[in-house]
Amino acid sequence: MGYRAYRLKDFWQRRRMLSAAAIQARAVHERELRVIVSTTHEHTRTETLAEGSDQDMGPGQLEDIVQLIRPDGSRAESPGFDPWVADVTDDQLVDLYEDMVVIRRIDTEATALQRQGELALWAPLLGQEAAQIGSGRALRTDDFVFSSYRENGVAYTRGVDFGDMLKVWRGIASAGWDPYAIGMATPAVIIGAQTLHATGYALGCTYDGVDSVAIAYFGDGATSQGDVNEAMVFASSFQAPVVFFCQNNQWAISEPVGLQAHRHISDRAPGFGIPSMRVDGNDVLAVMAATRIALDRARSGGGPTFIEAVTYRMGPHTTSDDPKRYRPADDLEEWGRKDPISRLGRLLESRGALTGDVTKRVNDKADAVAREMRAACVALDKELDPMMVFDGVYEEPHSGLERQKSQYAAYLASFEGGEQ
Amino acid sequence: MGYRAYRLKDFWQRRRMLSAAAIQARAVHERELRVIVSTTHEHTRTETLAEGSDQDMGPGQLEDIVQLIRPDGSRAESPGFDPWVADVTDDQLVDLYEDMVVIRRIDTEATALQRQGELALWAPLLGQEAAQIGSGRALRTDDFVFSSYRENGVAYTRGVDFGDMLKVWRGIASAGWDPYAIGMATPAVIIGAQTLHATGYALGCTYDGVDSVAIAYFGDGATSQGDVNEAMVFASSFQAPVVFFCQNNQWAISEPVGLQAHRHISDRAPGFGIPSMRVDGNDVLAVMAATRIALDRARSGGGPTFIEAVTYRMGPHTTSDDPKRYRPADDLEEWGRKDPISRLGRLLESRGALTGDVTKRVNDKADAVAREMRAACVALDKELDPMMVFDGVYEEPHSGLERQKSQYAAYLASFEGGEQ
Amino acid sequence: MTQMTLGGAINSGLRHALADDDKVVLLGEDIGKLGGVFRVTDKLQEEFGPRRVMDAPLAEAGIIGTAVGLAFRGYRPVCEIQFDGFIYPGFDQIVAQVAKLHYRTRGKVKVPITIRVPFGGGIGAVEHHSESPEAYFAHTAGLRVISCSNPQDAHTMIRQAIACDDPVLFFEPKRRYWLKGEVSEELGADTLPMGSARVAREGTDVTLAAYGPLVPTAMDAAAAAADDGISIEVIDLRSLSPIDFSTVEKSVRKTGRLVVTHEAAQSGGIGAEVAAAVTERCFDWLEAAPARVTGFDTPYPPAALEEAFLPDLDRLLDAVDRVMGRRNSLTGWKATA
Amino acid sequence: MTQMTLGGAINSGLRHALADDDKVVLLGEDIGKLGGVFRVTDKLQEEFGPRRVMDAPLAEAGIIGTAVGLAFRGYRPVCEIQFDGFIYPGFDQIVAQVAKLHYRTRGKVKVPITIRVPFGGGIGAVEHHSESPEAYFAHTAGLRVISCSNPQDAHTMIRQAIACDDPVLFFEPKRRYWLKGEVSEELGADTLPMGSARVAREGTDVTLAAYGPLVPTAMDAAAAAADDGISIEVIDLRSLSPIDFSTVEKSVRKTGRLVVTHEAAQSGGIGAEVAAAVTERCFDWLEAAPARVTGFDTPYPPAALEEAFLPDLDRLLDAVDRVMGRRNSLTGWKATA
Ligand SMILES: Cc1ncc(C[n+]2csc(CCOP(=O)(O)OP(=O)(O)O)c2C)c(N)n1
Ligand SMILES: Cc1ncc(C[n+]2csc(CCOP(=O)(O)OP(=O)(O)O)c2C)c(N)n1
Ligand SMILES: [Mg+2]
Ligand SMILES: [Mg+2]
Repeated sequence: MGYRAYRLKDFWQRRRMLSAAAIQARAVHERELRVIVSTTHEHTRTETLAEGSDQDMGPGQLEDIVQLIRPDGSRAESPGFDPWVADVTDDQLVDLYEDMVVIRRIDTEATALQRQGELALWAPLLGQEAAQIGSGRALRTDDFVFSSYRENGVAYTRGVDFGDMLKVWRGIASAGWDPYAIGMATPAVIIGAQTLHATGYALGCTYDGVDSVAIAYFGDGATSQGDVNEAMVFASSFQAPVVFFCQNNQWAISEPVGLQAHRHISDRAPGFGIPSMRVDGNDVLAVMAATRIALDRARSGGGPTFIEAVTYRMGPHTTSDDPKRYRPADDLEEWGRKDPISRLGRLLESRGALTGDVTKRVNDKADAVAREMRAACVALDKELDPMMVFDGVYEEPHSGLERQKSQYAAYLASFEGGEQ
Repeated sequence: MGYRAYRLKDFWQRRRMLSAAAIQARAVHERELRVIVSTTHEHTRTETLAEGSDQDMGPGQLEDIVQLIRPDGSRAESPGFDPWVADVTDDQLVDLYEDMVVIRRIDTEATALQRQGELALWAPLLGQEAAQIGSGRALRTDDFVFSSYRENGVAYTRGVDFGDMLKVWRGIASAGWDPYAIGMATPAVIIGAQTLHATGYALGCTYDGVDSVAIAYFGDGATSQGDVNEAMVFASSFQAPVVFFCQNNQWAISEPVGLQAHRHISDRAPGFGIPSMRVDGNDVLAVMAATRIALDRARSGGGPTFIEAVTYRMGPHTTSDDPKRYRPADDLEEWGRKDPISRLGRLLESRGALTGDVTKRVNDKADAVAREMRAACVALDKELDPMMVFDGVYEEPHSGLERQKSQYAAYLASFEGGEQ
Repeated sequence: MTQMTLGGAINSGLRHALADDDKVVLLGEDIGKLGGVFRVTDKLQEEFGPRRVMDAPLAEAGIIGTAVGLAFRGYRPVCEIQFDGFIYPGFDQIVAQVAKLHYRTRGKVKVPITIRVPFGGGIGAVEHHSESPEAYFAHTAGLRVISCSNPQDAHTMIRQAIACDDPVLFFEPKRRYWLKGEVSEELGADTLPMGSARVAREGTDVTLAAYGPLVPTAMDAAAAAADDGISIEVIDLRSLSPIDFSTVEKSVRKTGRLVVTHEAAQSGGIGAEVAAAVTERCFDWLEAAPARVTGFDTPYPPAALEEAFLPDLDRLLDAVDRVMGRRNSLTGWKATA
Repeated sequence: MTQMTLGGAINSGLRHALADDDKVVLLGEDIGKLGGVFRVTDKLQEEFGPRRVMDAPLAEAGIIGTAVGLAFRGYRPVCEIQFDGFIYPGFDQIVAQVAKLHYRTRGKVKVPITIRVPFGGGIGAVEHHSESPEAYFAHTAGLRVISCSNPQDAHTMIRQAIACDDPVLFFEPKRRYWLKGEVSEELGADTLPMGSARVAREGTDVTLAAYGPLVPTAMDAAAAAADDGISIEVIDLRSLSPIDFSTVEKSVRKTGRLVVTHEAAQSGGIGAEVAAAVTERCFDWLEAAPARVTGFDTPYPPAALEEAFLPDLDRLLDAVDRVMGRRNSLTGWKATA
């Protein structure tokens, strides 16, 4: 017996006692994974790039990708992935469609609020709706999300309150929501840091004997950070039930993904002992299937999985950014044709599921959400009590800070009562 | 044209102007690399490990490895690697043998010096002689080494002065030698940090238009550090002429390599766009061939290469360590049979190249080196002038430090002249 | 003399440095086509090409560590850290390598690396975009730490930093990037050295020491105090390692009173060092304990609270009143801890 | 009461913590079978199993970041950093996450993480194995920073740190690991709180504030000074964030003189904060400027020079002479800068 097995001995013993049902399920997903793994093998053949070729094959390209809905709305078959979304009814597809329309509206509305001075900043997710909805909707409420700042679509699937969603962007909080209320940590601004948190949380789930899973969202740029790589090392070493979900939206602010990677981003994880999948991130069904596969592996003791969802950031990095300085004009056109919402719309249309009624219902919902969000936004205080600056630094009293607080209170009080 | 190609345009243009000879050489090594890359592909099939099997297949195992000299001293054939050492004569093999015998003696002598209180500490390289000599002897003097603390064998190949080699271990310097004198940076104690330095240095070589190469030595444990992964990202992104040379000696102090990795360590680099090789680190010829391949790729504009030399740390982590607390007893026996020196000895014997004369010459040389080293060691001051504590912090004067220095000089002076 | 913004003056300083020495290379996130998120490197890649002005992968340790390797090879890298709060992933490379390599090798290896850090608050940003980490670096032997407060210094000091054979952390007061002023691009023998403080305004009653973004605030305070009959001498420290204590000492021996201010948290901030060192040097001249006006010992708060956090005119004048022994907010205040 | 070494007392404190609360988990390099390079976790993995006492891959950011995730899930991780100089790769996770998560979420997420750091010099080690990085963390709001100087405190304080709902950096004076003393394993209502300083020896002439490895040195100095007729009050600060200034203040109001000592570099060290804050609080009581006896503003030197670098009995007594106005090494010394 190797030392690894020795070290994790009771860990495995517990695993072996998994119910027969789980083992059954596992057998299924292992078959699936073979499909995936061999896809991964194909990618390792693009070795030529590292050889210094200037062929136009890079981490942003779409070859060898898992796709269930083509840009034209037709359904592509994938024996490895189809079974994982076989249960998705047309009604459920409509729900996904609605989700995507709604978060696109959220995005538009928030951008408008920013332009109108109600928000200080916004990081649009335009173009990434399928990646966020397809994965977010695959989660259970007891799963836990660790995200970056752009995952407002995921937050929506977790049921976040709109006011809470906007607090950070309005500048009145460093984090808007209670992580435990919605099963989603407050977004990490430090690129990549959250991937380690997800790994630790996942390890805690194993220790607790529950089959909840942690999922870490991060960008293509983040994959260059040491933290993300260390997270893969730790997740693999501890076989933590974590899903690494990389939205490769092709840009890290102004830097194209080709600066971060010369190979598909999904090619990295297997070297860490983590199976990976590369899916069309603008295909909500493919994303959902991949996420379900990964979640199932994690729940049944299979350890971490890496998903690269290839998509495109159609907007600016944030409302402060000016992509005209760096983004080739025809990119938008090209990726506009791959739009996640219209392709699902076309599929639904072809199935007769997108009736006028449905369209109206969806649009009404989006309008309602936008109204609700705007109302929630302007209802949020813009000015806070200055003494709040001291709130929540520590859980237990800290004499140094107490003193500063007391002095500052005296300072504020000295303004009262006019000239002294 | 992709953005990457755009960004690096003049870089590639320069590359294309490489001499016909270099192109020729490159064609050769690309053929070699195909061999290697497909070896790597084989490894990706050990996916099962990440699935939670407790099979004894881990990053310390020797399957699928490049080997030119078998443990019994017989010569194994490898169409991919043989041409790279075809020029190595028996005399040169004897030189490599001598090198290994000498550095083993250095190791023994230094350990003895430590036991006798002449050195504070020593990090033995016992068992890793082939990995260090085979790679070190493949380098040109204008190449540059960035190493960790255990690479005394590599330092020997760079011609380091014995006194300089021992200064750190005697506690009289933070670094013993002048990096520019021997083309080797002073060892990094912070695990992994030097891999980034090698990457930056290599980039500088490219900028300078020279074909010198930087080589980074690090351990299996180091591969878990963010820095090492970021070095691969940067090296790949900038196509820096750097060789990543990992001595997988199976241990990071008390932690077995299986804790750091569930897959072969060499499997990681390809995901970063860096071709990798996995060689028997106890086989001096295989190590030399692999290093030459990597150096040649780097020199001719092929970018970074990763080498995993699988070996075993036969001694303690350092003279302060007690491996009995963690190392399985039979490991030493097993790896003793794979000893790098005796296997080369057997090969030489089988060719009649290890005559009594030669053996005597080699042993005499080792004795002489040991004597020289001991003499150099005890000749080094053990006590230094206290004022030296201030030397070399800055290149230009720093008023704050000058003041402390002046005050400390006054303090020291206050002891002179007896009672005040 | 040309009218420039503070950010523009750094841009022009970088351009000079790139033109003067082809060993100077710039490395950072988004510094190429985008010209940096604050446009401080605007057009430099276009002018000097992608080798001299390199967009780096998104990893700060990678940026600093690569710069160390370039320095080994004789280059003079200038790294941009996009925002103060993103310097920490590179902290190990800065503290363990950049700061120590010269000492480690007894000067055999020179480390002429400049690390540019837009720092400080007041721009209404989200978390990690408004921090003041300078004290960490000033406490780290082997580094030099400087900060500019006006376009002329910004221009001069970035060029001095790059020309310096030691590693320099260059803290740029981001909320003053748009501050305008006349800039001379001639550096001469009479140019103030990088390590020197500057008396920004002479005065006789109180010495007010500031650096970076708070120098303009300190100048405002001095103007306001003058109306009140109090004469403040404002010192722009400029260098935080070393600190030019002879200039501060001279001032305090004249005024007998010191107020020091910064945005960073109070405990263990630069103000502690200034207060301690000035007390050591000027104990017999001091009329009152040196006072510190700083950010609180809290993380940087959300934007809506930053006004409370940041030292401002009123808080400075309150401290001036304190050291003058005039009625102030702590008059009658009772310590609880 | 049992006789224990300081290291053994931490080991026993960890054992109590593991036994008392199954949410406590240990995470670090070589802490399992090896029991840590200083054997502080000796036998704990054997007793509590490899899930409670986890050998981690070799990556400090990974260790701290994983601990943050475990804390999110309700665990109380205790991380070991093998040596002081290896904490920097984890600096970002400590400063940007561990320190700020509670504030960021206004207390929704608790971060009861303890980070154990063997620190300081005097053991003849190679580079990066003798550093004193505590000031970086004391300057970081959101963290608590403590250090022990004797077996009883070592035992008590590690348990208090783990029980504390805030993140705690626990600095262990590695050269005192073998110091022996009586240890009671009963923690009661009268146990000194974690944040309190302790008067280690009473005195009337000079207050000498120290922490961690230099407390025994300070005690020696007090004994030697007593022979000379000088009465030193030694304060073991124990906590560096917060610093228990009311205890220090009380002492200085009595003695009128302060010497503060640490191994870390002087500029921006804990001593600067202590000197500045004590001056603020006790200006009218001070007979002399507070004096600092510290490591120099250099990287930690090679072992053969560490005696010069480290504060010792003579340097402490020299500073005592200085604050007492007696002849000392700086009598007649002329500043050049
Ligand atoms: C450690 C760190 N460095 C730099 C930044 C500045 N920054 C914010 S977003 C960003 C780009 C991130 O790109 P990516 O990971 O692809 O995510 P995306 O924005 O595309 O969603 C950068 C560099 C940061 N937030 N954290
Ligand atoms: C950043 C950092 N963390 C921890 C250490 C302590 N340490 C020194 S050597 C070592 C193990 C290194 O293992 P490996 O990389 O395999 O190299 P080897 O010792 O086997 O040559 C550790 C943990 C260190 N030097 N630097
Ligand atoms: Mg992106
Ligand atoms: Mg090793």
